[in-house]
Amino acid sequence: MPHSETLTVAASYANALSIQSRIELQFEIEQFLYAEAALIDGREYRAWLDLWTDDCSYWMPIRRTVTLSDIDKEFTKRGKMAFFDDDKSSLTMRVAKMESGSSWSEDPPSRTRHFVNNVRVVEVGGNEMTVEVAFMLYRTRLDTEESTWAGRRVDRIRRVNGALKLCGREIYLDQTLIRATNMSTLF
Amino acid sequence: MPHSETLTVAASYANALSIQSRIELQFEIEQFLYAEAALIDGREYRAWLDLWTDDCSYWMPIRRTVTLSDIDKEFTKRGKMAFFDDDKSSLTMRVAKMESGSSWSEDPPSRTRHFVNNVRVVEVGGNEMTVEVAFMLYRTRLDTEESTWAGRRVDRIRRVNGALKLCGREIYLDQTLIRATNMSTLF
Amino acid sequence: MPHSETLTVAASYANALSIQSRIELQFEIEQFLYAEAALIDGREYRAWLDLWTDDCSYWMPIRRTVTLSDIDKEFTKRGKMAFFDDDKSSLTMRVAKMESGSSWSEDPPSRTRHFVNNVRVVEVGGNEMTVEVAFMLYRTRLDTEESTWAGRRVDRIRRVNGALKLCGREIYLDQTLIRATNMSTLF
Amino acid sequence: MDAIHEQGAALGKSEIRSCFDSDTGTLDRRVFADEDIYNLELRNIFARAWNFMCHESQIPNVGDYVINYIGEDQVIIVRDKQGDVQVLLNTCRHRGNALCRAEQGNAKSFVCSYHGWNYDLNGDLIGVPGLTAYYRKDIDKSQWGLAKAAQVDHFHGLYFATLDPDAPSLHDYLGDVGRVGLGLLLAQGDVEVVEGVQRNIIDCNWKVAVDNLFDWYHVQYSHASAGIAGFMDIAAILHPQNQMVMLGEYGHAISGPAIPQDKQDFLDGLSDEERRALAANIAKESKGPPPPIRMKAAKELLGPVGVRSMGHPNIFPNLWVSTNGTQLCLRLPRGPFETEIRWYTVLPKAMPEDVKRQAIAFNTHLFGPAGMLEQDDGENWSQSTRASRGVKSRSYRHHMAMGLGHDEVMVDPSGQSRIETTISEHAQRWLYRNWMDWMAADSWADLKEDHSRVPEGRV
Amino acid sequence: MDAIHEQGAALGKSEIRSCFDSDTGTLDRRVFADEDIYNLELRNIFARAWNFMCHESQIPNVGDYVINYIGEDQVIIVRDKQGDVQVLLNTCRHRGNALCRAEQGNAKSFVCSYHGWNYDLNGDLIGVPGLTAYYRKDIDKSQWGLAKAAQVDHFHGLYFATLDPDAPSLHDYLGDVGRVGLGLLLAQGDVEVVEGVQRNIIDCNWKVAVDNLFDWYHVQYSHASAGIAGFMDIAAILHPQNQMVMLGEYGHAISGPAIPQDKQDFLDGLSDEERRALAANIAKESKGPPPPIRMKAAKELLGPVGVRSMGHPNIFPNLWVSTNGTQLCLRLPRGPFETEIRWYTVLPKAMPEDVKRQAIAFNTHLFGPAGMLEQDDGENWSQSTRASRGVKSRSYRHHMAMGLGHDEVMVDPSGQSRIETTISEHAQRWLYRNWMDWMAADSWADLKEDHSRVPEGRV
Amino acid sequence: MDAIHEQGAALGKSEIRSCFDSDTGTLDRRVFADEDIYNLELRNIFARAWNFMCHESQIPNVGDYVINYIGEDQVIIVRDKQGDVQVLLNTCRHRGNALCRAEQGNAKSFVCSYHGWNYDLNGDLIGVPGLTAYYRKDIDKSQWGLAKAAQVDHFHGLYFATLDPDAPSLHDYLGDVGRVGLGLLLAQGDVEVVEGVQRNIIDCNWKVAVDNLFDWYHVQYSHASAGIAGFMDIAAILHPQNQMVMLGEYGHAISGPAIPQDKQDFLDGLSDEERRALAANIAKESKGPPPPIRMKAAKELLGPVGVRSMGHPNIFPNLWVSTNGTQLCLRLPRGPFETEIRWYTVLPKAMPEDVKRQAIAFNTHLFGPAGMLEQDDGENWSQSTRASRGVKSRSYRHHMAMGLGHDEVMVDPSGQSRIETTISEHAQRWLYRNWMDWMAADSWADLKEDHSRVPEGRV
Ligand code: FES
Ligand code: FES
Ligand code: FES
Ligand SMILES: [Fe+3]
Ligand SMILES: [Fe+3]
Ligand SMILES: [Fe+3]
Repeated sequence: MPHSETLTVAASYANALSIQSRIELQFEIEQFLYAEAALIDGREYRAWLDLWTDDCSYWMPIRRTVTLSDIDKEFTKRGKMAFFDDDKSSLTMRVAKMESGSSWSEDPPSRTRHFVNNVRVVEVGGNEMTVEVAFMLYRTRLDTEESTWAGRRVDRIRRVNGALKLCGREIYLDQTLIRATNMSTLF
Repeated sequence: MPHSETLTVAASYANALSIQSRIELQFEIEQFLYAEAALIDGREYRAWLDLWTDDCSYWMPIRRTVTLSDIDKEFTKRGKMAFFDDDKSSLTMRVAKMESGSSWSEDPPSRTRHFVNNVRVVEVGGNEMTVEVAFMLYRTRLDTEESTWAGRRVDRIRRVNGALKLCGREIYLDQTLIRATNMSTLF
Repeated sequence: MPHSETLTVAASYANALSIQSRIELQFEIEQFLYAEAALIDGREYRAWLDLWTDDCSYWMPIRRTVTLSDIDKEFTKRGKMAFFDDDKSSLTMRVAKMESGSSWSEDPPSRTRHFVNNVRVVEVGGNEMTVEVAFMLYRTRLDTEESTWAGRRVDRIRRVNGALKLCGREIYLDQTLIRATNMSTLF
Repeated sequence: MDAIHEQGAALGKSEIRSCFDSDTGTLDRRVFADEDIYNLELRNIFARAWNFMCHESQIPNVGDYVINYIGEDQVIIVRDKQGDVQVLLNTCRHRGNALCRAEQGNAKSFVCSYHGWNYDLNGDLIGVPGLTAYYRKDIDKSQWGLAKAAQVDHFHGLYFATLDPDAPSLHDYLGDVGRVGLGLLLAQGDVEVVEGVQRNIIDCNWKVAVDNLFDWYHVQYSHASAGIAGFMDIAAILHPQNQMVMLGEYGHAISGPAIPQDKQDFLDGLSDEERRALAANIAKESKGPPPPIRMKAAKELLGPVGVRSMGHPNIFPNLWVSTNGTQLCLRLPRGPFETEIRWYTVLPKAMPEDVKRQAIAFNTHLFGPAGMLEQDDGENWSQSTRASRGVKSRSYRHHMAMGLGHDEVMVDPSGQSRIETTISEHAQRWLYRNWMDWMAADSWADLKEDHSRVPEGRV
Repeated sequence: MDAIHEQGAALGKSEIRSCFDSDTGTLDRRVFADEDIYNLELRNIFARAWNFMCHESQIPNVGDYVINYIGEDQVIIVRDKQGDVQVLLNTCRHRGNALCRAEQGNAKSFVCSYHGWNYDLNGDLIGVPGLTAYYRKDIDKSQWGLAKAAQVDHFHGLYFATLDPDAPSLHDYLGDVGRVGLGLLLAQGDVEVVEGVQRNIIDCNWKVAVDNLFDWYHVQYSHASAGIAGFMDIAAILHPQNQMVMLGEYGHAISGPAIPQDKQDFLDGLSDEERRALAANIAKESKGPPPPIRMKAAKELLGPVGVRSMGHPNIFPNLWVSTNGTQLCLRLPRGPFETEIRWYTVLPKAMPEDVKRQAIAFNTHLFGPAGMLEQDDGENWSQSTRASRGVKSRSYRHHMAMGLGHDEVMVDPSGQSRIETTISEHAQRWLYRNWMDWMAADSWADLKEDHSRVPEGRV
Repeated sequence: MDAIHEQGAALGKSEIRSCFDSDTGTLDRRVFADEDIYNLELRNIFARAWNFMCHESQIPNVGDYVINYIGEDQVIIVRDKQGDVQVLLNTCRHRGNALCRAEQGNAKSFVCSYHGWNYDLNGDLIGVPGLTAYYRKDIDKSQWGLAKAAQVDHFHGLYFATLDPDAPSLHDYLGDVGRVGLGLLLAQGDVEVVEGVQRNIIDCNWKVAVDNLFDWYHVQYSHASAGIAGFMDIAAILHPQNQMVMLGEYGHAISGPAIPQDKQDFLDGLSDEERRALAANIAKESKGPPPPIRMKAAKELLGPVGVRSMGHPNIFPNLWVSTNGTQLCLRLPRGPFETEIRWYTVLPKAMPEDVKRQAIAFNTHLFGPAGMLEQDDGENWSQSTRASRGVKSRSYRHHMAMGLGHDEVMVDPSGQSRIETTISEHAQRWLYRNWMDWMAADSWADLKEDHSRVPEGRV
């Protein structure tokens, strides 16, 4: 969603709901996203996977350093090359990889910390909503390897028999050139 | 506001309002500040500018490394040299600069991420309130330029016909020697 | 508390309380932890100390880089070596040290910023609760010294005649080899 | 930083010639961890070689440009007003400022953000503010255009450039093996680069990454988890019984699986339609995109031996043709201890959209920092590089003798020669043998004179 | 790190003398990207020159101190008990620990945090714990005081220091041009430094920042956005028809706009009151603070030529007098690839409070990392520095020939000489010519003997 | 990075011999800030010396391993299937990859994550994938086992290793003083390492940290705040009237408080029970853990002089026995400007649980990055190191003359010699004198021949 609409949308949806409901929704979503982050950082990948719907999409396009005149080319589009372009089955493969006992990039495992900030519910429609987050993922490995990834995340959250599930995640990383040996972690 | 009073004030104002109202206010302010951050990170500078009152002040004093015996000299005072000492007209100039088409420091544009943390309403009086925030601003440029600025922010927020506006911002950066080629971004 | 139980516990306790009470509790705890952080960052160590109960424990075990097969050895256990293993009296000593006028490691004082993120109340029992936090502590000193410490914090909070107090803190740092000259700051 | 030999000792040719021992197949670790060797590599290898710049499809229109590197020299590759591709050093002739800071884009001309000197897309200096008023017309614009690569040429749209005017033509530089290597990418007809180059930094020496591309040996162990996870059948891609190595002058090589002669003979009998049908069928069963069964025309391009290759070519020094000819991987030196990795996906224009989408998804998940395979490579490479620095560790030479002395070079009537063998390290040995030639040469003249000839007989 | 010439090759004088070519006005980029050249700069330039320390108003009281640098040597500038200003190396004579870690403050004495050695404000060692018990009185305190700068002196309260006892006096070092340069700051009477020094690190070579201060050419393009945004009228500040350059011995120079002779004659006719009135009027229209119309006394200080200068002086090597004489900018080397920038605002004590506030606000927004102008400089400088490293890029010399051979040095009856011209690069050329003199000299004696004389006639 | 002497100038022995002046007790700061000196230290000191590896209790079971360093060479210390302790370079002989990435653990064998070569716990190469199929059996596994330390030995369970086959035996290397130094840790009987090694990086030269361990002088001032805070009685631990220094061949030394002879005589008269009772009583009053009153057996181990020592031993080059023999501190070089600090707590197995817990808590709060004492050391050390770099600052030699020429070496009938004195710097001088011997020696043969003999008479 283009930022320009951010405020308006937020506003419009604000009118739709009472502040009371919005606060409850905000609380519920924040706690859900915090718990989700804790599962990754706690290396509970299988439990994390269960938070995703079967039709989910998990996508991190490639960002490029471009001039303002080419700003529309800053991110690659759907269907083009990306860093992540996963569905449930490929996410499952990533988790299976980490459980395989021979996933060297994660053994010894990374120490990750997911910071979920500036949580904004920007759209509520039916049983789905769109949530924007400013995230920081801090990772250390071995004695000295240190990586920081920050960016904007757009999550699609769906209510499935009362419980919240993730059905979509778009990860707009700030880095163009990835300053790390790998991205063997989950965002 | 000196920290020493932080708790007391917070407490005293707590008594003034019901927890219900405080929660609603907190929610409203957090969402406002998150949306504001998203506008900068989304490069919607003009829309961001509209969040500021005409009589606003935007100030970042210079911090110095001093001993405890000189701690009162840690920050420069109003009217002395600073990094930012803006009013609405100079903020407008900064935005105009970025829109000018020849603002080389921001073309290619920076990728910024504003983390608005530890939001505390420390004072409520009439239609204005004071909000303290622990912020982190993470910026990347080109392939390898990376800057992190953290500090304490004291925002003055005013309610103008129902809507929230920013009428003041004091940015107390943690760095003394700025470790960056420039600060061409908004805080 | 092992992460695996995180969700379940959170859930179970969720059932115990109305969403209304949970929101109020969340608000109260967040504001308390934010204010606590502000006291450290504002160098109000004495006031900070008052937030701790006399029977408190403040513990940072040593983390080690281990393989998945030795993951149970990642952190040292209680009673073994640690970075911090403090009670009220040793915390008091740390504060007294900083007030001593000859605590060279903190004169000139560090500039610290505590980011309290992903706050999750994971347990409520009687007048005590357990709160998990993803924290980042950013410190600068002199012109160029810069340290970032991130990790998971498990706080025990107790209600004492209406007011919240800290009775326990476990700090699970992400780093194994500490990349800093010292840890003369409070976490 | 660790200095391997005494600080400032000049780097003698004998010292260089001692780095790799062809008889025992062992390599001195200093080649991975020495500032002087690295600086010499920039001068003697990267500044002399033909370096990959881009594919024409990345810059289709006048003014389209991408940024790339020749060693650590940043260059602009741009399509000028004549439609020609120019390779210009990205540094203003006035005070050195970078003309382009974006990594790609479209420009009418290159205006410097410092003083506004304006360069035409072909590098000509066309505008100098204050030419009359300040310079009193006293500057010969023709002498101050952007610096250009000494030679620029392309092979079927794949652009290369060299900074050395004495370098042989691209065609001669590539030789048959280099052309076959690139040919694997072109064997399905005209290609285009898919939007999005994956780029990341691995803290390893660039050669560790390069010799790994020939390394079919590490796949089974390093990437076992990708197999267990069900991403691909690791064992199935190795074909240890049918490996083929082709060695080319100046260090090019191709190593990996090959189509057995009998299977190739069978394929040669099929029409293009029959081949497509076959591929479609196989695709149904297999995971991943359809197998790159080549069309009749491919044999022209690749020759009777090359057409059988399913291996990994390296265009010396640092361009890997990968993923059954659907990806290019460039390894750019960033000091002795860091390498920038770039992944390009290159697909036949004619490829059906749905197949394309499948191939893109597969490539996205295969390599790159988050790839199911590549995420396990980086730390092995960085640890290998790191262990080249310890006072004692660096004294132990790498073992690179797999298959040494056990194989035979076969020469085809067509003149194409190859080694038919199992998984081996012939290509890695060839890489470092040629690396020594390049490093010890004083000039292209010298190198042309004195470089390893493609081996014959026992190897 | 990139080594330009072969590792460890000694840096010969001829090599240094080849860096800048005065005839063609071209500069070898290696001067920006060579570890050896940088280390030699620390020894031959910074350790010999008079370096700016502070203004007396920064340390008004006994015990007041600020930290500054001479090259990379950290020094304490402190007012001692006699009220004299001392410049002391900030390193304990016992085990080298830093005495002061704060960047400014007030001290009764300097007590080392390691073992408690105590130094008087003048550097004398006055306290040694355990002198009797542990040292058995066997230490000659008089020999172990803090190391001091070899010479300390001030020009109207602007303090400078040199580490070289053989350096000429500050007065002779500055010469007429250096004194005029500083004079621009003093021409309005006694000054004081406003609280708050803006400091930031730019990843550029220090000389790139220094030659930029003479660079009136970049303003129109680099800083166009400040004009468009309405911050200032960029075109109006250039005065291309009235530029004047003054060149001084040892590399000092002033370059930029000048008051036309006729306008100056008119001003000379006005009383101080009339001048103030005039300034006030102009201030009304213009944005920014009132123009620095000088009082009668200024002519004494600056001389008939200097009084006309509105340009940018550099006190060699690295002190820029800027913003119409209301700011000082210091460029401190931090390795070949980084520079610490320091901005001081210096205003006449007599300036009315409201005007002061206006000037402070203007200066805050002008330069410094967030300045409307300076934010656009940093990346140009860092990219220029960066492009001095590539094997090929560094082989292209900077063009610095603007106006070369087109102007005339005019000597005033007073003896002050200058070049009246348009925007030019005479001052930059002078900078690098003198840089070579300093770098090639073995000592001050050598430098006094053998340095470029101020040119006469055609330049 | 700052180069002290001219880039690339070979480091002559006379240059090394000039670094420390035993007559005046002054030290050239270059030893802390010179790349070449640092690289030579790795070769001439760390690669030759016996380096501390671990205590047997850290790896009780077969397959238990910990990672440590010899200089910057990473080693695996592992208990093999015979129960012997092996010290193996943590780098695969195939392509150099690290076998272990964890800092501790248990392994059945070491399988390399790159190609799966498999090494037995004793370093033997026992598995090579594709040995037959790819290598055609043509690799002599016996030649490609992991590289081992040249010698491994232990002193009462404290394991050491050297990379130099010509090094003397551990027993001879330690000599009496080294053995007494380690003995202080063992004087209470069998010991074990408590879980958890505190590790952090201090940006100082490793020698600054090492000479500080003898530095009883800094305690009172650097650590004053710990006293004020009530953590410990700083003054009480110094015993300036009863300091004793023991100097050993090859640079070992012990310096610090000693039990006065008369008090020792009294203790010698007590039975072990009486000693324990005494300790318990003292513990009641004092903060901190009970005093390390030694049992009868200690005298055997330490000798009549050593048994009196309560000081700080350094086992050359970098192992400190600390905290009344309950901690070991290792200082690992990480380039000239960084040091990794490791703190081990080592307690007698026989120590009662409650006393143990008390000792562990005390040690946790004492040293380490958050320690009440050590947090004040780091910045002093980093600032001392930093000030060794400035062109001028580095020209001032450190003062290390405390007590020089005022004391007498006394030789005990047992042959143990010591200096009985007050707080002094005899040990620091001994450290740097021996450092020069090591640095100037071409080999162990050379060093054995030509190293400082333990002084006699006046010192
Ligand atoms: S540097 Fe490019 S125009 Fe001056
Ligand atoms: S270093 Fe300053 S007193 Fe010892
Ligand atoms: S590097 Fe260890 S098996 Fe190849
Ligand atoms: Fe691989
Ligand atoms: Fe500028
Ligand atoms: Fe200490």
